[in-house]
Amino acid sequence: MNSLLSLGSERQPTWARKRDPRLRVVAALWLALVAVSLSQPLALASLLLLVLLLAGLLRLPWSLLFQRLLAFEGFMLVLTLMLPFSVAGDPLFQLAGFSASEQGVERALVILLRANTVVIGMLTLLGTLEPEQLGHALGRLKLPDKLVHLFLLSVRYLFVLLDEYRRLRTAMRARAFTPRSDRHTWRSYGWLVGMLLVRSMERSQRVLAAMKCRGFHGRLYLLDNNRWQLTDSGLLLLFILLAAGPWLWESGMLTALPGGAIP
Amino acid sequence: MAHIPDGVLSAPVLVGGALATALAVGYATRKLDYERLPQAAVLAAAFFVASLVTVPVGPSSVHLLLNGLMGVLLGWAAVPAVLVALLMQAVFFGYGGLLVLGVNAFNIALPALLCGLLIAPRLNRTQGRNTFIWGAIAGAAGVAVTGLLLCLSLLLSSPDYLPAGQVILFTYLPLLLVEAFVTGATLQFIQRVAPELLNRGHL
Amino acid sequence: MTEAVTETMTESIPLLELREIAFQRGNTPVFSNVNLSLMAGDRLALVGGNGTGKSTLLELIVGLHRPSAGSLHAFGEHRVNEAGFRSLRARVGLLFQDSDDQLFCPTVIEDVAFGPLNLGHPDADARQIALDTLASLGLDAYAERVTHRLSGGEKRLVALATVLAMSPEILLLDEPTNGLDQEAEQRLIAHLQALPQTMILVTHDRRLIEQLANRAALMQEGTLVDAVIHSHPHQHTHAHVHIHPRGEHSHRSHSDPVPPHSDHHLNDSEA
Amino acid sequence: MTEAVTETMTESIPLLELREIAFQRGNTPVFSNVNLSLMAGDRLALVGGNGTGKSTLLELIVGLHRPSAGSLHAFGEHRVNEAGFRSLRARVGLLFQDSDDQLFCPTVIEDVAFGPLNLGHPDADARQIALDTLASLGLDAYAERVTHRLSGGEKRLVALATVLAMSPEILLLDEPTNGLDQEAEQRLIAHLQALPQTMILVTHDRRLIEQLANRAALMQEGTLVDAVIHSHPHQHTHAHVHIHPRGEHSHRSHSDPVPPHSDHHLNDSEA
Repeated sequence: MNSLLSLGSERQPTWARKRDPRLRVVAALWLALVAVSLSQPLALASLLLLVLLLAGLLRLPWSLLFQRLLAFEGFMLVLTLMLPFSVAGDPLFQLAGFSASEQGVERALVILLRANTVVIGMLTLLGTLEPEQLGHALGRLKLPDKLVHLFLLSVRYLFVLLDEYRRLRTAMRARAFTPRSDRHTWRSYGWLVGMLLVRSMERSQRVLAAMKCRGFHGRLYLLDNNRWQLTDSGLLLLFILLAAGPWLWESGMLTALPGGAIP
Repeated sequence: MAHIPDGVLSAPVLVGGALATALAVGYATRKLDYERLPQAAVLAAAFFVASLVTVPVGPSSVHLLLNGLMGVLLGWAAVPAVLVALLMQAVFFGYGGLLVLGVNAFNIALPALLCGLLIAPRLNRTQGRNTFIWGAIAGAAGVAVTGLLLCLSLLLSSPDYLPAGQVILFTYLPLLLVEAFVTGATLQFIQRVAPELLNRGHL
Repeated sequence: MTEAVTETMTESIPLLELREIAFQRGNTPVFSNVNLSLMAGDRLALVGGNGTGKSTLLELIVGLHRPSAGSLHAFGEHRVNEAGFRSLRARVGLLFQDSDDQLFCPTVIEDVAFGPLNLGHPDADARQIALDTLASLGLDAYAERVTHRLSGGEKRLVALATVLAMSPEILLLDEPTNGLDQEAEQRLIAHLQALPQTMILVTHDRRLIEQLANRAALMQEGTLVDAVIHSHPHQHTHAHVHIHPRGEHSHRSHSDPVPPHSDHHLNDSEA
Repeated sequence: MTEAVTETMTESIPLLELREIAFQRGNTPVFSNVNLSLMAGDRLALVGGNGTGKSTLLELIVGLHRPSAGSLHAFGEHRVNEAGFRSLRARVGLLFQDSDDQLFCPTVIEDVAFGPLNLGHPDADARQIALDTLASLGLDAYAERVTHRLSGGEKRLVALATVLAMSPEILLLDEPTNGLDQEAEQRLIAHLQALPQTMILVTHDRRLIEQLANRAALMQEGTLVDAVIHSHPHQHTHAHVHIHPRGEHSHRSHSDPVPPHSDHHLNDSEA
């Protein structure tokens, strides 16, 4: 059940687990920035390769990754399938009377590569964290305090509510409930959601009472063991440089360096 | 289908969405005091769980969005709650992306907020069938406005997305139907079981 | 010493038959080699320590989990897949340990009608079935009550009604008296005694077994052992706590053959 | 017959005193005319049926509800408003029935340090207090664990640690052993026995009362009745169920003074 969220933090090598989670947040943001600013398929492909290598290094469970990607590719398919036909340019092939352009195919390919690079990178770097670690990292990165605690409290009760939801669903199944495309099903789901919300509201009142019992007076705290170490700085620098490689190459700076001649 | 991945939208749209969301979240969190934090957090978690429900409709099935319901119950607090839920969905499920988080949050939170400001006050005074109807309107409006905003984000980025946007908007129709029905039933449930939940002058 | 071994022995085929059933959660084996034949009229008490998988076995019988080995036959049919279990669930009713897991509708009548609606009864019929079921449990007055606001004891009875409304032939009861006070417990037991259904009850409540069961099985060391149930008066010695209002205790003598236990509100079932 | 009535009688003023307290939920009266004096060293068992308002009374003592009548004095001061109760909450620790309500922080150490931080301890001190408290309960290894991954028994002990970290003088325990398996229950009881605090415990668990309480009060018919608790070995006669694997029963004789109860897995503690 817990694997619903975290993508196997236990499987990671020790050196990776010991890193400050802030490292991953910053790395993921950098990766997304680079990916979005690239526009050549080859440069993007090399960035994607780097991300896949990283996923292997962090022992991301491939089956889980593919499961996650499946849900994501539906949207990508709708988005990119049309592009070859809606982007004007040199005709490449014809389909049912519509002509696909070379530029359109390239745009679709670029978007597919970008989106997959960011998503796989995000799942690799952040999805393998415990949600609590991510919350701590966001707090240490000076995100607004209330937002960070809202995130942490949500994560905390997510698991409690998920259990409640699963038990209710099991009981519905035991009473011969089979979801269909009809009013009875939809109304039952509406009530199920309503019951979850009513119980959640009552729980939140008990949580607030528990907070007050322990002297709560409008402040929440973060206590974590995260220490930014030299290794973190080193790894971050390495990752920034590696990820910047495809971008430097695309903008022509990489070839410019050794030869000194700008084409 | 409400989550746009990274790499699709243009830079101005990304920056615009991020700015709008940051402003709205900033205002909403200032309104939300620490005493209300557990309530907003637990409800955000409940919405996250509810969004895992797969509802059959015709030959396929949809995941609930529930932003209309969220707005009605949480008001302004729905804005940070949506952001938190989207962050969890992005990082752990791979829905959407990182840089695009602001746009996605805006597309889902704005309709929630509209429902909270325009429909919630009416629900205070309704009963029975009318609660269902107003709930259904909130559910449908949440989905419809999100769909339109999503298409707008695509079109503002590039006019080439027009056909894709039309297809996506079309896939929103079954969700809109189910969401209206489910939200209506949920609000009717709450109105009968815990009406004090609808009386949210405090949020 | 009067020892009455109660065993139901009929020649007919069993309603339910588990053969060499095994189950594991993840990689942890919960139980294995479980064999069980349930005959019509059986009221089987399923006992055993915490965490031995008794509740899991009930859930497995209605197909909420799949066994890792073995076969399950019910009403003469081998049940393997979701379709097979779906038709089975209409005939085997499971009462959950926590009624809050089972009840999710706004009012009692809607909760009780949920099962019949799932079985395909039209709205009006389902409503009538629900009303009749409530009446049979003396809950007529509860039909329009908001389920969520009922007390623990009332919720348990309503949960029983939701199961009975589906006219099951077998009832699976998971700790039915758990969390109930003495009064609510006695009321529930009285209703259960009056029911004609074949039953499996998972419980630690000695009084419930005494008053309801006619067979027993013991979950022990990862498997189900057939057991004998016999009820007889006997004497034993143990440290015991009495709580009663101050001043009352002096009026009673503990040399009475049966000391007044009922006044301390700490009977076994509540503990 | 050995009857040892255990009562603590000290001349000092009570730590906690409720005078003619009444409470109503909406328009429904829950209890009234509740009088209670808690002296240092008392371990009061609060018993009574479901829904009689025992938990509510605990919540009222720490000011989570306000009484509709009567007065509450604690540590020599009359407590009326939020300010009064806020200072009281630092000295009276309430252990909630559901540990998930009480543990709202991401990690164990943050949860245990939350109270000390609110009492104004700097981060490092609060962390040290939390670590010491965890160590005193044998939970050293849990400090950096993520709360939601703990088992039910672990959560209950951590919840106890969060309360103890504030060094309360009185502990209010709401069904502390509820939902725990036997092993976790024994572990919790052992820790509670070792604590010096004055306690009020709401429970149905006979073993907990036997091993912990030295006073009792009974919530009955809408008010609190002072009660006497006495523990003594005694004999009584009642119908009894034995369950043991088939074939074994013939080897034993029930004329033994103490029949082999342990084999039937139906001892009182589990019930």
